[in-house]
Amino acid sequence: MLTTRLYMLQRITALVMAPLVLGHLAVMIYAVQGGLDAAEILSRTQGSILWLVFYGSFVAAVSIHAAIGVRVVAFEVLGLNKRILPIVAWCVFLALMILGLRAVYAVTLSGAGL
Amino acid sequence: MSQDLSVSVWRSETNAFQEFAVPAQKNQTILDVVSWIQANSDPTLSYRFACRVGMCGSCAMMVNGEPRWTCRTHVKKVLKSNNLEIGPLRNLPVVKDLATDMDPFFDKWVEAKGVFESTKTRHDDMEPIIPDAPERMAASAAIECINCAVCYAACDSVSGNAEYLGPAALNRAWSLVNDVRDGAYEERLEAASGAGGCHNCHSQGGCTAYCPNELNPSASIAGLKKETSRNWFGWGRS
Amino acid sequence: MMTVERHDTDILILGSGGAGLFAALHAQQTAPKARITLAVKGLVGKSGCTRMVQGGYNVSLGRGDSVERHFMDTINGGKWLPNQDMAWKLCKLAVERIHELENEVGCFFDRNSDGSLHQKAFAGQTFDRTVHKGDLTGIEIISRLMEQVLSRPIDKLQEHRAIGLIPTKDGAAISGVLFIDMRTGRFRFIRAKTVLMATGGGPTMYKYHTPSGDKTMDGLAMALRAGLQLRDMEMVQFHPTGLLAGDHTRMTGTVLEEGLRGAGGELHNSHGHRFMFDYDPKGDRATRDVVSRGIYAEMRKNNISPNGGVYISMSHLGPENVRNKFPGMVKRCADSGFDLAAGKVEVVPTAHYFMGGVVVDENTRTAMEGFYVAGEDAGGAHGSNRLGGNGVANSTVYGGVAGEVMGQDVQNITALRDPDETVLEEEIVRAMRPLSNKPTLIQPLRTKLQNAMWEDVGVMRTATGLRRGALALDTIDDELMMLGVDDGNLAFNLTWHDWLNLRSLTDISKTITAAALTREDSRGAHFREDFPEAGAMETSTYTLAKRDGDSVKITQQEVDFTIVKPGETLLADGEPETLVGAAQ
Amino acid sequence: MIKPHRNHPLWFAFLLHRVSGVVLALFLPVHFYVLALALTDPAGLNGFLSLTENIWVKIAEFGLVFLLAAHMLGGLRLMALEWLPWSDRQKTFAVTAVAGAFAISCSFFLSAVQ
Ligand SMILES: Cc1cc2nc3c(=O)[nH]c(=O)nc-3n(C[C@H](O)[C@H](O)[C@H](O)COP(=O)(O)OP(=O)(O)OC[C@H]3O[C@@H](n4cnc5c(N)ncnc54)[C@H](O)[C@@H]3O)c2cc1C
Ligand code: HEM
Ligand code: SF4
Ligand code: F3S
Ligand code: FES
Repeated sequence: MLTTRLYMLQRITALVMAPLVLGHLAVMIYAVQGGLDAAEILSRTQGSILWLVFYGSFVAAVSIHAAIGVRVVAFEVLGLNKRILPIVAWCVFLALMILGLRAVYAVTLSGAGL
Repeated sequence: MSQDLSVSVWRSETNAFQEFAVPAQKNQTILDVVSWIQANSDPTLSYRFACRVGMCGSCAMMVNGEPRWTCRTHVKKVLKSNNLEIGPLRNLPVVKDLATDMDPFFDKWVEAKGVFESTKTRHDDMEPIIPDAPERMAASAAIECINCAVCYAACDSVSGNAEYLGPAALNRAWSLVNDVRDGAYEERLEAASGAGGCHNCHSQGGCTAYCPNELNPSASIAGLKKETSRNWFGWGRS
Repeated sequence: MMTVERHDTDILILGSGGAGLFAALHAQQTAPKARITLAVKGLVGKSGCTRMVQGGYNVSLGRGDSVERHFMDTINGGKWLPNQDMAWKLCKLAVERIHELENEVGCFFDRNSDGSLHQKAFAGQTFDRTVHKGDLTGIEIISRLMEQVLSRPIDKLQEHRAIGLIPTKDGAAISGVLFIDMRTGRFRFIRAKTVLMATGGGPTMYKYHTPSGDKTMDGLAMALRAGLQLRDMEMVQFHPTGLLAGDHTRMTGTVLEEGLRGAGGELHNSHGHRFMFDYDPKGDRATRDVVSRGIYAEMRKNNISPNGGVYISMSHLGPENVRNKFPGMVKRCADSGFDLAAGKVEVVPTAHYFMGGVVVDENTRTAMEGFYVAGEDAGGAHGSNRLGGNGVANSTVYGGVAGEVMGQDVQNITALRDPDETVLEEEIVRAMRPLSNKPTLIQPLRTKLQNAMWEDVGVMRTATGLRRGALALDTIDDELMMLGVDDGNLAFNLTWHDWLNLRSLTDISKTITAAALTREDSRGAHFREDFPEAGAMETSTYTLAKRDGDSVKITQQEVDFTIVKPGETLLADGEPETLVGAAQ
Repeated sequence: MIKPHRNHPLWFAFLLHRVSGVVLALFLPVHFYVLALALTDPAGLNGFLSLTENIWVKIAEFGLVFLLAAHMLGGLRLMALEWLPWSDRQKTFAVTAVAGAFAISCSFFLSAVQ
């Protein structure tokens, strides 16, 4: 099932995410004070290369990380056939990657007119 | 003594638990309860034991849903409002009633390269080994395993993943990784990195919680994960 | 008639204790092309007594010790009855075997701080020579051997119980072995060019006994039926301190280790009196047989604990200290509800080891061509008493020898031999006997046998008692033939096997009793109250037992002192008699 | 319900990590989708964000933040025990991770409701 390669990938992406998640959580705790507002979020993020890199790397890492994780759970809990597993993993990866990058694009680049 | 114990025992013929009343005794183990039933109540009941003192590891069963060596589990310790439920060990095929087929467990032991590869012969001197050298202590910590498969039954990674080598086999492999006399370091790491290898352990800790010999297979597997990770980066032996 | 599945192999090994596993390993190394089959009553490596070895493994590794000294201790311990060639080979090859166990098999023996093997003291020896792994030496030896065997091309037949040795028509050679596949309840006959019997004896016909439950003298009973000679059959070793926890628990009879007394543990009777000094100046630290008899004498005087034994008390040494020194024993007692560290625990002498066995030469060959015996099934190496630590040395040394000898012999045997089909048929009928009787409980008769042997053929013997025992055994035999087992489902039918166990045990009990009656002196483990003297060593004899129609004939054979005569020694002039304690 | 052999802290830590991982994997695409609204339908995003005024939505978010924090701390715990020298205080570790997750999500919740 899990070989060293997948295991390492999952661990490395987890390590990449850890500071990002912490940062994200800190921002969230700060941001939700007094309610959420789209304009407020966008004013912070849009046009910022920093946030682009921040959320971009999160999306990349989480797509890999979750794809591997879901693959394991699908195998161990749902007992999915080993031939279907790579398909499941790739689907999760691509879905997260596409949706994620689109979101990052939306909140960081789209309004900046780039 | 006072009240009879009410004991439900798994029967493979009916695929169900069967009730027995067993006289309670002062010094009584779960194995004694099972033996009493076979000797006095139902001569067709099948189970397995050999040493009766916790050395051979052939008597393990599920007792009230928990894996245990039965010859050294005192009834007092596990009795719940006078009830006992005794079934065959989890995660292994059942031969009959309470006896399981332990072959998959031992096949995996061999698959994990849980076997010493010699570098010397019977005609050579023995390797001088300082008893409190760190490698020796690490190898020693994992060695007193009686291959009872209690840990194997406690592990849900084993239940979910038929390939997974399981805690006991990996624990043995780890002991050998630390054994300075052994000559199969690379092969063993490879065996521990394969599709059923150490990375399939999710650190559930049941192995360590239930090992009747107080071994820590969970720590041994963590050791293998670390060693294989180092190896993956090409950092060499720790 | 029942159908019999038939198979062929080249080398067939019965039993997976130290002897069986070593034989498999060496046979595979000597004859890699041969088909090797390992057939066991339990699971491979998980049955038998080698696994239960606590104390350790005797071997002389220099530093003042020598093979000669080990040999002299073995001969003295066996009271001049051992087959000296076997004892010599045991002591000599133990050295190579321990190196093999450590270097090739991977055993993990305890070390001294300088990195060399640690050797501890064991009673009855003039040098501290017992190699060990904590107090779980057997688990280490068997687990490592098991791994080696499991990872080699050796066929295994687990839960296959050997029930009959099947000779050729002329009876001169072995054809194969008849088994019950316990998991299915079917018969299986396996022809083999060579067969090793290593089923490990095991005196489990006594009320209190230490060996594992799978050992019930099947091997010796089969050998007796096959017409082979057995020797030293009266020699049953009792361990003085078996746990006594009542008749209803299998824990009763299991060993509380000898080290407890060595460390200062005291034996008390029900009045709190430390009685061993009444019997021997060494008190609690006297040898196994002396202490066993001391306890037995107290039991006769009725100075007994609630379950009918005496007490071992450790608490005066400080509970914490005891817990640190004997963690395994303390935990084991605690698991069965006793506090060894701070309280006192009931103990009783318990049948531990069987010195008697099949007559073999020092290459494990028997009188039957193609048939070999090693380990506790083989007689001769220990004579009238076995040194603690010589049991596992014996099984591993001679198991290995058997593997090599069979590996060589098998290359000169071109064809499998055909069985005597009538014997095969008879053995099947014999095994199926209880299936046509009305089902009954089996256990009460086993209890009866165990009580009879304990009372009359046990620690202390008299002619009257032995005769009474013999009579009891006859009735037990008759009753056994009337007991029945339901033949509805023979798969994993333990009750059927209980009956078969009882049958083997009764056969061998009769032989023990007959031999004990013949031996009118007291040697080693055999103690006759009516003949308390050991007799002259120079004219020592040993007993031989052989089937004679439906009964057993016992004869006496003079010991051939091939290496050393009584009064002589192999130790060099001026070498001290004992080196124990010399270092302190 | 919980089988007896699972009734110990490390197994619950495993369960929490697995459940949180899977729930996050399910939630993340939704989260990305909502953020991407900034690009396609800014009003929709704001409409959604105003939903967060609802106390039930707040509680659900609290849950998500809790799961994210718990998963992360749990993951860090795993990597620590796999790669750092083994410590016997694994159970304490597991409990600390959960407590940490609670602390983070509570501060999130508090700042959200005030
Ligand atoms: C509690 C205990 C402690 C001991 N401590 C020591 C010690 O410290 N030092 C020492 O030197 N010795 C010790 N001994 C003695 C030693 O263990 C034995 O003498 C020795 O190991 C016997 O080895 P074996 O291979 O002949 O038989 P075993 O190891 O007993 O193996 C017998 C094998 O034969 C199988 N078998 C039995 N019947 C059949 C059948 N009908 N068909 C097929 N297979 C069968 C069994 O299942 C088993 O696999 C101890 C013994 C006991 C019981
Ligand atoms: C936020 C997005 C995240 C998602 C969607 C996610 C998802 C998952 C999933 C589904 C698993 C599989 C669970 C299992 O095998 O039992 C998993 C495992 C894991 N996750 Fe995450 N994770 C995320 C973030 C993180 C972070 C931030 C970390 C650590 C810092 C982390 C560390 C781990 C680790 C170490 C595993 C392996 C667990 C195991 O093998 O049992 N994850 N993750
Ligand atoms: S590690 Fe413990 S539980 Fe597992 S097989 Fe060994 S002794 Fe049994
Ligand atoms: S229970 Fe199983 S998941 Fe790992 S820590 Fe033990 S092997
Ligand atoms: S019977 Fe041997 S461990 Fe229980």
